[in-house]
Amino acid sequence: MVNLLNWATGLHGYLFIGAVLFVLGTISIVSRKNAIGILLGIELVLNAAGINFVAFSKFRTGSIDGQVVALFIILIAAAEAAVALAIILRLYRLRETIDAGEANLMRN
Amino acid sequence: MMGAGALLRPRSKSNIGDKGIAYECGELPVGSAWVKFNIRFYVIAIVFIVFDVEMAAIFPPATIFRDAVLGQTPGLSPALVFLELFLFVGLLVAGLIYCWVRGDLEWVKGITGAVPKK
Amino acid sequence: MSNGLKLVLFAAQLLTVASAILVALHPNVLYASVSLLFAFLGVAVMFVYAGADFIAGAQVIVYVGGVTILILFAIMLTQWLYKMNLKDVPAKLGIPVVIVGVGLIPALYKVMRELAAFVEKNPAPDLEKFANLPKTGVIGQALLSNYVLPFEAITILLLGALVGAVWLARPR
Amino acid sequence: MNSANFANSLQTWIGIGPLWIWAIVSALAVLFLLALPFGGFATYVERKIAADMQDRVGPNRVGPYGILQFIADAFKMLGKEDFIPLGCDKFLFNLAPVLVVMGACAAFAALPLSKYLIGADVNIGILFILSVTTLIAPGILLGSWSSANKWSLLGGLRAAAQIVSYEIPVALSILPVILISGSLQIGRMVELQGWSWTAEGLKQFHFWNAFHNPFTFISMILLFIGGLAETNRIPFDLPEAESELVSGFNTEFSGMRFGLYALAEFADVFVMCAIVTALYLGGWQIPFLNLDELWVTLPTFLIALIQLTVFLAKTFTLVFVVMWLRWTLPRLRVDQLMGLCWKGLVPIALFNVLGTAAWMWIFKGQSIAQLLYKLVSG
Repeated sequence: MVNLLNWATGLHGYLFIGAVLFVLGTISIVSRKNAIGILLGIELVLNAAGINFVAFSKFRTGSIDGQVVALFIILIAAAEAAVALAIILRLYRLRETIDAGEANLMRN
Repeated sequence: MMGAGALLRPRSKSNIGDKGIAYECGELPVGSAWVKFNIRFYVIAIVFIVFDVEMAAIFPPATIFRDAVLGQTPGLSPALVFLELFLFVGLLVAGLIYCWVRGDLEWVKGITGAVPKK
Repeated sequence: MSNGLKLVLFAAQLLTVASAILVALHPNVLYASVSLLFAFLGVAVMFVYAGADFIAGAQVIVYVGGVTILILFAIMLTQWLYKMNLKDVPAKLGIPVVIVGVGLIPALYKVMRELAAFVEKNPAPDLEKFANLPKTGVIGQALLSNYVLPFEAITILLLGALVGAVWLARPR
Repeated sequence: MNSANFANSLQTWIGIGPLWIWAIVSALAVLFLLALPFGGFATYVERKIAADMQDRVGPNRVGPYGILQFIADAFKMLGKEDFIPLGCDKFLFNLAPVLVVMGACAAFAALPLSKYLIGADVNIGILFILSVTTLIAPGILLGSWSSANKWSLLGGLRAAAQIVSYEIPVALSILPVILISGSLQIGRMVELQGWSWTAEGLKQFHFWNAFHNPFTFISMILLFIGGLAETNRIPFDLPEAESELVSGFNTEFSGMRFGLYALAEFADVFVMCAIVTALYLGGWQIPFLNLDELWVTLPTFLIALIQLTVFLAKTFTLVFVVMWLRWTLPRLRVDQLMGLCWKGLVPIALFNVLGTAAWMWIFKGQSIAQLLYKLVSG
């Protein structure tokens, strides 16, 4: 039990969680049809990247750079969410759907 | 607290007759409860999130302003931090003015004026 | 760090993974976004334990207070497309992707383990001192020295995002 | 996360047991000794003040002057049927009040009750409070959505839009204090607002932040207005406007779940008033008196007690003002509400931030009080 705790709270644990979040986010992006669901997946992936940056800043470099990049990730993720949701709203009003597969206006 | 309540309260059978129906001033509810709502809520939320993010970004530079002014941080001039704050406020004001002029902050379009001209 | 504190972190990690699984696989979009909220909270706790106190605060303010609200608004605005149960039908690729994705985790883990072993052999000299430092001021100084240009670029990007998003969302 | 907190002092006093047990104990202590009694007692005070203003008697049956009314109310809430209306989303219906209470009560952990009495003086203190209180908005939104009622949904949407909008002026009005004190740690912010009668001591103390410079005074008023709106109090109580929306987002909630909502609202009012007190009105500092400069050295517990009293007196005065306003001001319209936030408070708050920064730069961080003292003493 103590071994498991030490493993999980060390660098391994952080990287593992990061990898799992990344994979789950990717699954969500690919497997969902709802555009909002895809956005949820993107947020998970960005969080996974943030975890890795913060973990390496704590366990490896001991400098602030990793955390600054994590802050940038948070800022950009929020801006991206705002724009993405605005696009979804536009899609909803134009086509009465938020199914990502039906957003094919450019193809026709 | 929910647990304490579960122990104390008398058992009773829920949802007999009309009891479970949503309360809408005594009338029976008409249609779905999940109505389509004003899109304004959404626009306000978008404006909010950008401001919120800028807020999170300005907290770290704001904390070092005092030390810079008192000259306790070598190599960091207060002018730089002030310029940073000024840029931050300037960008927020620019965004705010844009939304204001284009009428995105109006709740009811056409009544309070400031309707964008096409 | 005492074992009790480690236990709290471990619980937060379990919460994060469990919520992330729900986010990826729950058919109801509303429930997926609620569990996303808990995943954000779990990640914030992990940040606190990694000595990133300010990042954790920013994470909660921006994600829980901002992004989640925006997503909930979006779901509530468009819910009538999905009837009452908000069921999201998985795309055609759904199930194969899940299988491939779960199969990917061991491969990722192997790479990661080698990396972590390398890192633990070569840690930086004063990790302990760094971990206990209050980070907000340090981040502030970094933002005003090494990272001035990216920081300004991101501020302008945010302004652009505001203008663009509002233009897209404006009712007309 | 570091520095003095309940858990550490408990552990050193008692001498045994791992730290995390004491962390849990202290968290529970904050919740049960502070948040719950205040939430309950505030309902009594609110009714009593309301009665006084309307020339009625108010609660007067349970105990002397009806003072035990809130305990009776608590037991009534506990004894009520655990009722979930038809068509509800059961999971979210149960989750929502918990989220709201969590957001309101977790903030108590970082309130500086005295120099020696603070749940956790974390070095991101004010950011911690800002971030845990953001849990309230999703909680209200989910609760209103899950109760399958049109009025609830409308009330919840209004509440969420209002709370998130007013978060901007609140955060912007906190920014001047961060500029002045150069830290996010609340204990440090309060410490700097002290006073000293020696020129040497006055170099670090600059008296209450509200009187630091003209801009901070305006900021304090903005913070108070924003706090009123964040807690859905009159004149910003549109989400629960009973003449329009039955009871707003908590229409379908009954029994203990409604109790949790009410508790969270009062706890939130306390937190907002405590933030205004700690950030702008000197927290536990007594005006023009420095307890360390007395001719006798007071024991620590006495200092803690005096400071606690001062802090609570200031906070309760603000809470009284909040309840007073309820019977003074009419409710705003929804477009006025958003207009006030985005076209009134936000520009003024931005102006205040720049103004405070300019003042800091010109006067090398000195407050009006420090400058006056220098002028008088030559």
